[in-house]
Amino acid sequence: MSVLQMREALRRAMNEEMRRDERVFLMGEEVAEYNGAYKVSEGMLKEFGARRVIDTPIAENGFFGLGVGAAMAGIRPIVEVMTWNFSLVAYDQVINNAAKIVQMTAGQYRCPIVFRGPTGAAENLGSQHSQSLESIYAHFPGLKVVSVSTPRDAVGLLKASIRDDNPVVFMESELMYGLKGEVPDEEFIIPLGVADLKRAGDDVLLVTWNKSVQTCLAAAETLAAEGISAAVLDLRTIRPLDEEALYQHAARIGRVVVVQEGFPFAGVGAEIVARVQEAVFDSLDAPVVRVTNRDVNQPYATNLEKLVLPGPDRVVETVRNLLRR
Amino acid sequence: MSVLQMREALRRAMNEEMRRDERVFLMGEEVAEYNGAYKVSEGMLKEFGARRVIDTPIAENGFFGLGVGAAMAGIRPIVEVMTWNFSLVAYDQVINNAAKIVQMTAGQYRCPIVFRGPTGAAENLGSQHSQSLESIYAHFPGLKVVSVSTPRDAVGLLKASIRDDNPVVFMESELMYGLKGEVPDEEFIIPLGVADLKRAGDDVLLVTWNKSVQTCLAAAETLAAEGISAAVLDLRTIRPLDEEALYQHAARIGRVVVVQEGFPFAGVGAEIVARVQEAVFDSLDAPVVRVTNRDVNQPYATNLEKLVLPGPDRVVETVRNLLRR
Amino acid sequence: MESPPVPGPDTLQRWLLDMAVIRRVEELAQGAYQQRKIRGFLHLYIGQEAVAVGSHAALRKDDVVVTAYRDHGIALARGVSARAVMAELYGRSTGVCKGLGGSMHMASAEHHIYGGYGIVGGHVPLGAGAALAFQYRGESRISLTFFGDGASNQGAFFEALALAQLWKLPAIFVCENNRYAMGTSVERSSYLTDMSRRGDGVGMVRWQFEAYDPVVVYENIAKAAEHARSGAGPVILDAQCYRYRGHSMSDPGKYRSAEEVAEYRKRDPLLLTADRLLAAGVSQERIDAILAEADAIATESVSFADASPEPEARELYDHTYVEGT
Amino acid sequence: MESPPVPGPDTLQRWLLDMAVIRRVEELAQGAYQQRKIRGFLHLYIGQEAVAVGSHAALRKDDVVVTAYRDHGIALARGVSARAVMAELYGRSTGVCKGLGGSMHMASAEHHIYGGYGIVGGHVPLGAGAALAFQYRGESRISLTFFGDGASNQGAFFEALALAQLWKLPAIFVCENNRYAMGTSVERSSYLTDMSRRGDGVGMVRWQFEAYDPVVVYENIAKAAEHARSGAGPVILDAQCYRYRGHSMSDPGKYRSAEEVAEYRKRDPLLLTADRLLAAGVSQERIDAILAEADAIATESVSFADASPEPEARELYDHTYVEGT
Ligand SMILES: Cc1ncc(C[n+]2csc(CCOP(=O)(O)OP(=O)(O)O)c2C)c(N)n1
Ligand SMILES: Cc1ncc(C[n+]2csc(CCOP(=O)(O)OP(=O)(O)O)c2C)c(N)n1
Ligand SMILES: [Mg+2]
Ligand SMILES: [Mg+2]
Repeated sequence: MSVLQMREALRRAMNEEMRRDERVFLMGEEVAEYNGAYKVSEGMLKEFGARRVIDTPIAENGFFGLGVGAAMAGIRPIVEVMTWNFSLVAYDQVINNAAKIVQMTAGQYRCPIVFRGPTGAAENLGSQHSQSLESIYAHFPGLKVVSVSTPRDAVGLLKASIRDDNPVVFMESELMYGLKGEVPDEEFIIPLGVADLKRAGDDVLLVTWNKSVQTCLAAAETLAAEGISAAVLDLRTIRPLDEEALYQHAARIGRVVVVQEGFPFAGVGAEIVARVQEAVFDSLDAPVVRVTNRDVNQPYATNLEKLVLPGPDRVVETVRNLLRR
Repeated sequence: MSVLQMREALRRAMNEEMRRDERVFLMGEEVAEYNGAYKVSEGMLKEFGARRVIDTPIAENGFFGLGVGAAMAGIRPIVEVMTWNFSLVAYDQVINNAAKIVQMTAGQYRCPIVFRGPTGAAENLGSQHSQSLESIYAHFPGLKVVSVSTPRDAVGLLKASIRDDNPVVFMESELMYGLKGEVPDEEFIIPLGVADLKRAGDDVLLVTWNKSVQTCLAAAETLAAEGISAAVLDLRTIRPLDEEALYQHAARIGRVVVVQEGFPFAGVGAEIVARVQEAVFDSLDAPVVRVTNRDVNQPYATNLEKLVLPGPDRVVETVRNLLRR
Repeated sequence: MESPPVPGPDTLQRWLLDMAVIRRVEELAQGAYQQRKIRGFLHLYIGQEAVAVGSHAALRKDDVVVTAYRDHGIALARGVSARAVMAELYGRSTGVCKGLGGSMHMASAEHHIYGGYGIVGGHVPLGAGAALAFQYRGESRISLTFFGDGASNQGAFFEALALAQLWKLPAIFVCENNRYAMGTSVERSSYLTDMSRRGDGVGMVRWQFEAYDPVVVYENIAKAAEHARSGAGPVILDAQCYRYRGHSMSDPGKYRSAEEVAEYRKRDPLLLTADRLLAAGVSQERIDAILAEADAIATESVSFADASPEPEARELYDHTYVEGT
Repeated sequence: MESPPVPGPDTLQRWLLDMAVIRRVEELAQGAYQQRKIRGFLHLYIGQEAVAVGSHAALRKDDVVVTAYRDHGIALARGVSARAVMAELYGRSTGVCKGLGGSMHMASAEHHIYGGYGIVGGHVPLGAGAALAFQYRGESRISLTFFGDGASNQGAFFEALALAQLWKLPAIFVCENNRYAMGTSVERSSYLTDMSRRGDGVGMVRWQFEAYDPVVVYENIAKAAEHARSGAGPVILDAQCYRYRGHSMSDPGKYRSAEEVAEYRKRDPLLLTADRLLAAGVSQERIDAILAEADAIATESVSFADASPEPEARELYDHTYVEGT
């Protein structure tokens, strides 16, 4: 075991895969000479050289698309997007090309590419820079969507994503790059599509992913002090979804809260609610509820920003209300 | 009353608003000299001239953005997108600019613009041309999202959208442009945010919008023959949502099916399910279920395409199963 | 650079056959469309055959070709059988993409054709991406990306040019400038009408040429290919051509005069090639025999398609994701 | 076109004051950032002041200006008070956008500033859109859009150029070419480093100039403005400038040498202007007094911001949608 920061964990995954497979390479803005806007790729230029660690101009639609074409030609790009907010200019390439290559060509071509970068609000970055965007990617068949919460998961899931022959949208968090956690020293892979119970519990199931795992763990602590036992299920992979784990815990516990940083309307949270209530309706003691961002654009001012995001307090409050039903 | 085709209804709304308000104009690909790819804007160039009916090059990101800038400067663009599939290249302009202008400027600027065009599968157009995309727009606060199902609604809702000071995403359907329906001759507006009960019923509530309203009405006929009384609620406006109507009918009837053409995962349908089960949990006799596209990219071949889309048969089948619970 | 060798009569006869097959296949496809045996959009290439055939002759077998939805001619020229093209148009399991792609998405891994894309301009980065892969692996392959005059206004196209030039990718970009984007003439969609001049904005080698005669096309593409293959960087060309049919089957073509079409028909690629053959002493009988052979191939492709089975339902689910890594 | 009149000593003194206010406000903002009173991203304009002030002098009051996130200088030059800028940076209700926008989104309707945008290149179409509105209404106003060397690779930028040129919009596009996009030098992000040459790809009038001296900036922008205002079409300029500070507060600036920065400091806009004043017989005392006045204004803005209240919670919900039509 070693203790790694999240950024080190992500880097380790990329380094291991690039050492292992000559076809894997990294491209994105500032990934090479600058060592990464958030220092995820620190040292990689030095090890792998400019051929395999490529600085791009600010042309996401272009280099996302080049990545798709390169993947079709048999090399395996990891495309770093500085934050997912900037991916909206390249959305067409992900949705209309990457996600559909296999289907349109009836499997003649495949598109093994990982698009990775941070999602969600950092702090005081305003409305254009603070969005959680997994929902608008997970909507589309043909993509896999991964969202990580710990350094260990980051290593195992990023390695699995790089080895996957499908396009993978991989979501990190600016605020978690410095998060430390234990990571096994030996090589390991965490398969996509397997959720992880980050905390066991019996009274309420908190379903979440990415940064909100921390939020839920904090809320669970508070609730524990009040005698409420909350389980925290980290989905880890949003598409494909680990339905088995989800329904099993939901059915056993009977009360479910989905905690999602991001806009509520037609979000991943809504999908979880819809599926859980359908799958385990008769086991539910209460409706499945969500804690999400307020349905507004993110303001800059600190006091307002805090009101928008789904923090531990709102989770605790929601659980209390749910148990009072 | 006159009987109008959907395309005529949309045209009437634009004509009336352009006659009434000199600031309103239309731009898009082939809207002027070609009279519209689907002939929605037929004759408008003739009446209003090239200054107010503007053919654009194939540069959606550019002209969507020009529309936003023009709206900020006080004119009121109607931007036709040939189909919503093509809007993904312009997604950033809608999400990061149009939806956020009011908030970022604290109300100093507004963005009165309508983006309109057809959504959903037509026939045999394959995966890049057959997507229903309301879910990835409705996700974002700052936008209003309208989706029409009849010529009458098209007139009233498009006029309301053009008069609205917020950016409106307005969704039509290639397969409905020839659909005929009665429209009052006198001028009228249908306010955004008001759902419409297209058919009354007591045993099951079908919640839907756009082309699937026809699907549900057909399914309701079949069900009626079996003695099952299905209500059909046409949301008409997806954002803002008419929660009052939705919950009232859902609570009264107790069994709800959401019918959505489009991908299921984190779709508008999931949002409806999530809200309904939360709002009227104790009145539900069964889980709220969805009938949507199969979770795959749209194939070209006719036999496969039919398997993907949510037709009346699948709605009928779903209702039967639900009532059997 | 030296001029490539002028093709002899044998080669020219093969080219005539190839062009005639394209034309006959499309003429028969048009008939099948009118019988509703082919559905969806059908964009005919008739008139532009010299571009496909002349370009193919200038490429190596393993060079990659990417194009938009007007792709039948490119697929046939590159070696996809008339059967596989026609069956794809019919939506049959024997089609080049098993009936999943249809008219707009003719990909063939065997022939290094990436497709067949429906989002205007969205495929241009893919061509550059293939070139990136060739450069990465140190191969001497190049990519050739076709696009339209209309596509020359799309951001994806511009970004791909900028990246290709910056990285000196072995790519050629060929604008099939057929003077119209649907109903919009190139003069109405762009201030500059020689689309190779887009290259001036990024410093790319560029030129324009008349692309009615396959020999001229061959010479120009060969020069560009040699430049790109040598490592000197990409080239952008404007190939002046003309489509005789409407944009798609639903286009009445009111935006241009019968005289204009007739004028261009004087430069018909088949005619010009037949003239060359006659001048080289090949008999009219031989030419007629070639045309008859083309007709036989095309006619047989229709019977083949007609007799082919529809794709099986499992093809629906088999191509959303690929298995394995 | 004739050259605009050379500004006299009074004008130059005002410009020096304006530039000095920009610099002092930003220096103090930097201090406040280090104290964590200002949060989020802070992109300083220091070194580029001549561009903002010289441009402003060449514009009319009601011309529209749009820029990216490096916007404090533009806002101040255009007449937004130091108080309103500083308070915005502090996230206070007295800020120019009530604390909702922050550093990156300084819009002021009163001063015809559209903002302040955070998606690189995404604001360029907005500037062209304002020009479209002016043309639509037959006004003699123009728009000026600033963008960076890095932004010159974005599709939105290219598309806006193509549309502006096609429609001969009264718009000028000014690349503030400060030689870096974050850590990437312009040589590493683009084959052409004179970004006005992007105009060659669409046939736009263009030139490059050194933008260290506000008088030179004024002359060049005035010429371009006259051209655009006359109806002759848009202009694209490359304004060569330099930023002394890092990209944002978190940038250590390792990608360039101290010598390079020192070299550019010899062409400091404030220095060059002071030299001009001395040459025109204005005393050093007078110059010092101007700098002291700037310091007083900036210092007072900090007290003002510090004493200002945070925005109220209702501002969160008040600006998602505007009321009325
Ligand atoms: C992004 C996008 N916008 C609009 C369309 C609709 N559309 C399909 S083809 C076409 C015209 C394209 O013209 P051009 O690039 O010249 O190619 P050509 O049809 O002449 O081969 C348009 C507008 C589309 N498919 N994609
Ligand atoms: C579409 C997009 N991609 C990436 C970023 C991250 N980013 C912010 S500023 C910047 C550099 C921009 O450089 P330039 O355009 O030269 O402007 P400057 O910072 O020099 O003023 C980058 C890459 C972004 N904000 N938007
Ligand atoms: Mg064309
Ligand atoms: Mg710069």
